[in-house]
Amino acid sequence: MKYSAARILWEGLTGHKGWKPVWRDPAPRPHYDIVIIGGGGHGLATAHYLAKVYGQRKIAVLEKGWIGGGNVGRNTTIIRSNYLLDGNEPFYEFSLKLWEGLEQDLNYNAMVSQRGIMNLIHSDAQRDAFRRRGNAMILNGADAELLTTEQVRNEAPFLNFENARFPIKGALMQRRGGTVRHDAVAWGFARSADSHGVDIIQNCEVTGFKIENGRVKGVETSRGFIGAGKVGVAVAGNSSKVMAMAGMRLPIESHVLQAFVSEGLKPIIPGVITFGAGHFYVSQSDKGGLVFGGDIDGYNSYAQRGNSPVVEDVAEGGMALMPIIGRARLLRMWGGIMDMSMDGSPFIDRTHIEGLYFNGGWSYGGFKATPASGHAFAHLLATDTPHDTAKAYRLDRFQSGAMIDEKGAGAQPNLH
Amino acid sequence: MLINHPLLGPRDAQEFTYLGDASLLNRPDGMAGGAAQAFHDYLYLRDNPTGEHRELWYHEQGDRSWLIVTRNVSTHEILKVELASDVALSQGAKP
Amino acid sequence: MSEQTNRLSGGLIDTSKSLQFTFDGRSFTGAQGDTLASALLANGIRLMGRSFKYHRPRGLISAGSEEPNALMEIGTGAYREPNTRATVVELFDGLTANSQNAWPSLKFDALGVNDLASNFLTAGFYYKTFMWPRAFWEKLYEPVIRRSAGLGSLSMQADPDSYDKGFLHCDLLIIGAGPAGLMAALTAGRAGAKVILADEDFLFGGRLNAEVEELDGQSSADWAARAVAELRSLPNVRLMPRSTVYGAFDHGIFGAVERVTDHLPATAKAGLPRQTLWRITARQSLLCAGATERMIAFANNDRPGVMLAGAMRAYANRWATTAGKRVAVFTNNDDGHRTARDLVAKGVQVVAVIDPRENVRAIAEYPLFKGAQVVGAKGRLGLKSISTRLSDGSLKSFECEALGVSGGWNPNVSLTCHQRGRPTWHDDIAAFVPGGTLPVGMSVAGAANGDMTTHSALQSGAEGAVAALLALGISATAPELPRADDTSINLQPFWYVAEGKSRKWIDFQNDVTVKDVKLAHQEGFRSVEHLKRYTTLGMATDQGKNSNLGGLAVMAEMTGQAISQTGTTMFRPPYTPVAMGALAGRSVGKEFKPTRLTPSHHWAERQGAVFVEVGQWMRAQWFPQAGETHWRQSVDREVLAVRKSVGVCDVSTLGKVDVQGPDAAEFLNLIYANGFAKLAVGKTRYGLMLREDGIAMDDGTAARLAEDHFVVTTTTAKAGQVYRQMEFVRQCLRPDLDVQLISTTDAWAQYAVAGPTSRLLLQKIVDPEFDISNGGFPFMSCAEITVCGGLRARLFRISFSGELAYEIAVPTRYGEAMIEALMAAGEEFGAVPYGTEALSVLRIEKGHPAGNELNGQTSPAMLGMGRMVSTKKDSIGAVLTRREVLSDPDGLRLVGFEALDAEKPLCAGSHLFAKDAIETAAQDQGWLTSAAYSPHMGKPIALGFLKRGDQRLGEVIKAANPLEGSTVQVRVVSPHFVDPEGGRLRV
Amino acid sequence: MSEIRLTQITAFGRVEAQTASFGDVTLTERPDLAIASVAARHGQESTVRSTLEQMVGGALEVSSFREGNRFSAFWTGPSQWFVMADHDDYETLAASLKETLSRAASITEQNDGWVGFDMDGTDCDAVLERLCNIDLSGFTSGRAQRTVIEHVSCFVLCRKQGCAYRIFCGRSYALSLWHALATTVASATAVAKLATH
Repeated sequence: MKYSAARILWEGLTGHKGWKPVWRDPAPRPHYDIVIIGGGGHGLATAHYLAKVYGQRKIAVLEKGWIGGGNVGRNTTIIRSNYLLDGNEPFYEFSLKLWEGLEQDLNYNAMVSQRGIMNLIHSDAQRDAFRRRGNAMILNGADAELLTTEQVRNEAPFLNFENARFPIKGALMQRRGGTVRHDAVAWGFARSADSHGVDIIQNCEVTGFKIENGRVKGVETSRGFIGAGKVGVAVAGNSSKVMAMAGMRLPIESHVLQAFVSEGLKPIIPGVITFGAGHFYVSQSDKGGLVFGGDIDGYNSYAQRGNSPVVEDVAEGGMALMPIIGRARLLRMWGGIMDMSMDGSPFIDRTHIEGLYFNGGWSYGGFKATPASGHAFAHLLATDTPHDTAKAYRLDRFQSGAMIDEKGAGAQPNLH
Repeated sequence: MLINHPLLGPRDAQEFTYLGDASLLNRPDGMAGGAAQAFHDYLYLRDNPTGEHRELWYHEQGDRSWLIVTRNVSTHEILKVELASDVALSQGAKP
Repeated sequence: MSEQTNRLSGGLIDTSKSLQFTFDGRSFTGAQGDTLASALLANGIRLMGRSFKYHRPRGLISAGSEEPNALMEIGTGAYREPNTRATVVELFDGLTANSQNAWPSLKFDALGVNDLASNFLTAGFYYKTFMWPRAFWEKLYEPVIRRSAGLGSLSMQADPDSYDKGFLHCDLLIIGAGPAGLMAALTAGRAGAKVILADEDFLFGGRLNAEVEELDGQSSADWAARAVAELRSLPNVRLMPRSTVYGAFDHGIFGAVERVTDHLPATAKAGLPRQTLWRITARQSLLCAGATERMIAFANNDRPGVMLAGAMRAYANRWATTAGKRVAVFTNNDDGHRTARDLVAKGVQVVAVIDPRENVRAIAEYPLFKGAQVVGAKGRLGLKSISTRLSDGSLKSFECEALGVSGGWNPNVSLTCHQRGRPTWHDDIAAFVPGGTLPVGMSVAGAANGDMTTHSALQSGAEGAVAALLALGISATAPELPRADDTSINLQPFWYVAEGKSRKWIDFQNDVTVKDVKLAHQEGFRSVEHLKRYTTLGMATDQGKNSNLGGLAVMAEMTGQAISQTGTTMFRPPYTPVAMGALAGRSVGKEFKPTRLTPSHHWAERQGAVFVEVGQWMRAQWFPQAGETHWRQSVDREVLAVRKSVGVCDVSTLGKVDVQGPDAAEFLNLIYANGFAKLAVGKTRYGLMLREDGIAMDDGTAARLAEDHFVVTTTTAKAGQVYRQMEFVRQCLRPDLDVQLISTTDAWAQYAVAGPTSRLLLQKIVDPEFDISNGGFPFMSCAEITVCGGLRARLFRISFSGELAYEIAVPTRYGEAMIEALMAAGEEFGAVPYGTEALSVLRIEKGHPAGNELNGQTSPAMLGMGRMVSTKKDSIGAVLTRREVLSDPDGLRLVGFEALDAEKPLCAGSHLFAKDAIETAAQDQGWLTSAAYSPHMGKPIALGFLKRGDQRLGEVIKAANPLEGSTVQVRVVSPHFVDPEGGRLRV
Repeated sequence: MSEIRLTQITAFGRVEAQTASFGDVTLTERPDLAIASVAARHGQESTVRSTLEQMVGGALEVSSFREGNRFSAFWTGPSQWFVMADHDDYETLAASLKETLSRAASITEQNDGWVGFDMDGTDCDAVLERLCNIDLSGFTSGRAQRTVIEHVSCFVLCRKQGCAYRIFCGRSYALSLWHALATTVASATAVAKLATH
């Protein structure tokens, strides 16, 4: 079924009787060519690109709960490609380009909204670092602008320019950055994958791998054994647990990242603003809620909830940056589990087990990566070679010292 | 969270700084053969379990003790708190 | 001014204290004890807001914090507070309220046209359209959508109020001061336990204040007041009215916000915080949060005047007001009948009680219609009539201004869900009760636990307190319970009325209807989370307190499953929304983070220094002198003075760690990459510290003052991280080493005295018995000395600038006097104070790495210090720094760059390319880390990392800065622009 | 000792101590304290502790604070204490401790590393509970606790439960901590007054 304004008009006039389920609810088949574990954004995107771009058939996505219930459904919806390092920037720029054509590709409006992202500058050293980054972005074909204080004031006059502990000295702006309606990403990819014949199987938890002679043969699940030619794992928040079933230890720790939304307010914030000096970033949704967050709580956790100190820390950052929000109220806080890698950058790689592929370690950067991650993982699964933009995301990079450490924080996941 | 400091009793976790898996206590010998692989595994690979986790916390805004906290990372329940130096000594830190 | 036409007699208000307020510019009066909502009702106002999506006219439905409709902007100017529930605003004299999300007025809202198109704007319609043409989303569709987004609006001015923050500890935290909470507090308070009793209301008592009931023969409100009086007399009980416990966090920690002065007129608030955020650490907690009544969905059940029956009763009993002279009740349980009874007793005309149950009796004089349902409501801006399908199938219309609806009561389980609790279904009350694993130490009593009668609430409160204290080893006995009502409400589940074509509202604020839930089901959004996310059910400011169960019930019907199989209703913090200002507390504006001042700060201020923040420190950046109009003039002058004569710079901000003990040298040997074991007493050595991953972490010096005593310095920014790592090594890796650490950063005022005449200057300061000649005190010496007539000081002969230089440290209280003494002594040499900018230029000229080079991504090899990493010993980071990428001989190297064109500045952050390369990522060969104009060289210079840089000295390449549209040619040179042989610092 | 020709100033750049009063609570800077840190070397914990206990005339176990006639001391960490004396001992405290404890301990002069503030008055607890996360009911006279106040690391000493405390912070933080203390005292005493009305 094609979605369009005309269709809405027709259904509106005929009692909305024609709308069909957005994806089917099939029973698992005994064998698939490719099984994707994880019905989140990345898994669903992988299935979509496998089917649509790489012409693969007989694909299943196995989801232990309901699709889109992981981090794609609990993030702060930001997309951007303002990365510094060679290993990252081409990949995230590829992702941003995919976002830009996503809705037409999927025939689903995920409300990709490029209202810009502004990283504020508070010191000369920070400007130097952002200049290096902005140049890296441009050299990789992305857009970047270095704004003066006055230009920042024009974009966001309500920021604290007068009485700030960290005066605003400019910003690195990426106008193509923005936000996306996060749940719709999962639904849109699911709808498209489904329409290309992918079986999306919910309430199907993988409980083990069948590995023979170093080759994966399929997966044990709560709904029985499912044979597979290849298995791709894309289970953010559960990577270590799932890969442990294949006997692997990963350079990953799982941490909780909290996010927050305020009550609905008349729009004030044009795009995304990040306040690195104060551990705070904010945007405003199309419903009017201020969506904001800060640092991860900082300790290993698989509980999708955080604690009060970070809530207060984020609020302090928010008030320091935008004292106009003192009387706005925080409506809801939630937590997502981040698979924080040892350098803060992800993995899209084969494993030492033939036919088993891993996609994970997205740290807190997974949402914006969704289309490129799906595309690159599909490429790897279909061709057994890494996608051009994802070559650096190797599992063995710490052996050689080829870390992709944007923050320079070292092998301590909670600092990335 | 509250961490029941073995000397000070329950203290708010906000006073502490987190490092990570307590296996970081078991630093390999840098002069031994195979040190490169041993250090790679020591520094980068993690069990990252979903249940009990022994981990290092530093009482930065307190008595400056490093602690080993045994905590269930799915429920956040804390099962045991020890002084890291006690554990390190009992494991036979280098003479 | 309007009359209070709907004011009844009695209530817990003081009508002798008349309070004036305005709503949408109209003036009204209310009474002490009113809420804004009750006062508006008393004045005959029913239309109080507009819904989010369709801008439907709405009135209040509740008398509590769960109110989804009556959201208003309170206050004016910078004090304006949007989205405030009129139902919880305590009326005060001079209160100003305005409606929101309506234009041009609440009565005639232009965006009400959305309602006309509602047939096309169903749940999730926006996912299916607005996709063509692609660019139109940002340009057209979204701006239109955003124009109608949101509810209230911020003032766009900085919040003028202050907020406090604090920490409380108790044995037992009791959340909610209704019958269960009061009884629990009496029980625990009398037992001597440390009790905190918190309630969001300004009046303790909960439903006891809203009912006409007797406890031991007293009115329930009187009983509550007496209980409160007793509790107030107990020193171990802390009463916290106007305090919402909003979150249950790990290990018995709760967040609470106390509204300290929101209820006071502006004149009474001076010097007081608006709200206080409390973090409460409770050994046990008892949740007595009561229950929330639920609506029954029927056609047009959102008309202003349709409200919850319990709220209608509360308004009559507690606030002596009614929404209309003629009211009706629609209920599926006996509780609704109490509303009819109480309103009749107050003289309000109850035109009908409509009850779908057959087996039911009236409990007062009112017309009862059994087996009947309300199938419609008329009156767009205020209810005029309801139509009712009677048990005989006939349709009957009742004229009324208000309708009380009761679909039963949902226990307020919110806080039980904040961690791992998962509510479970309870058939008796057709509602979810607390289930799963509750927050540590929490138990639940009263209606929150499904104990729905007053008697059972009192009993479970007392028993809950006894049990909670028992867990702490405190013995308590439950007091004798007052006699109280214990009758069941005989609920018959009834979720929505099937009849009627008009929309039946479930989530009032977000405009989610029964039909929307059915559409979600049709399109496959059947799990609770999908339902919520697709329709926005439960995502309004009440977070589904009023709507979740109704939506779930419809979904259960569609899937043919029981509600318990369909899912559960989960809540996340906060219980009710919390002001950002309160969460931030005092850490706002300039106080966002602490500021550290150097020992010479006040002196530097007097010199007119320009300051810059460096890792919380305020450091002098430069010292402008008369006639200097550009910072470069000041900095160049300071740099040249150091190179030619002498300058003084406050370097106290460097971290200083005292390392003592017999094994101190062995300890340093482990934490530094280079060797320290053999450093002689009286000597200082430059040290490079690595992280275990082999990346450079910090550099500094260590001075050996005695065999068992070193003073380690760190960079300003890394002082905390280095100290933490040192303690980690000491306690976790080598507890066998006998070494003691303590920071002394703040104890010493330390000044760099740099320049060719620095020794001459210092010889005037250092007491004569100390020989600081080149022979007596050569380069890299250190000593404990006295200055200025016996003041203990430390002297280090180290140099960051490449010139003959010293650092001298004195106790901080003498820091200001010391710099004055240094400047006075240096006057004859033309000594200048210099700031961080000159410091930076000097170190770039000398090729010393600093923060931009030690950025956590660079290895010793990249920094040109690969050989410093000793292979003869084990040290932190030594093994992993030998990895191929980090030690690649053809990798990035720190080198110097000088501009070919002296007029074109170099910019740190420029990327490096071969002279003729195209500027793309593939050709990228490095970047400039630090750049400055070098007055010494007379041109712009820079440091940077360049591929094989050390092998390319002399090559001309380009530094590209496409971000700012500039590309300049530079020559690759040694990073040591000044005195590469190091002769000057040894003279 | 010869005459030092330099003038000493407080952390606020003044000669006299900073004070302030709001309602019932008084804040007083204490620049008149000499301070040294003492850390026992391996195997010397009990020797060092008993020596210090004799100096202050009371036990110095974990979290203790003892005031003696000439010296006072408090526990700062495992096998570590801060010793305080009158300002007259400012120049000599560390040296004399070194003499007394010889090689049993590592001694470090801390005179100017920290700045102390005394807080006195009946509403002190209302102030302290707004500043730091200490369970005040168990924070009895003679207890010491390191904690954080408005992002600043502090030692809090209880001189008399409910009405007399001393707070130390790193000297460079003095102005920020003072601001936090003063605004909180003002606010807490105003709230206390509101409650009694």
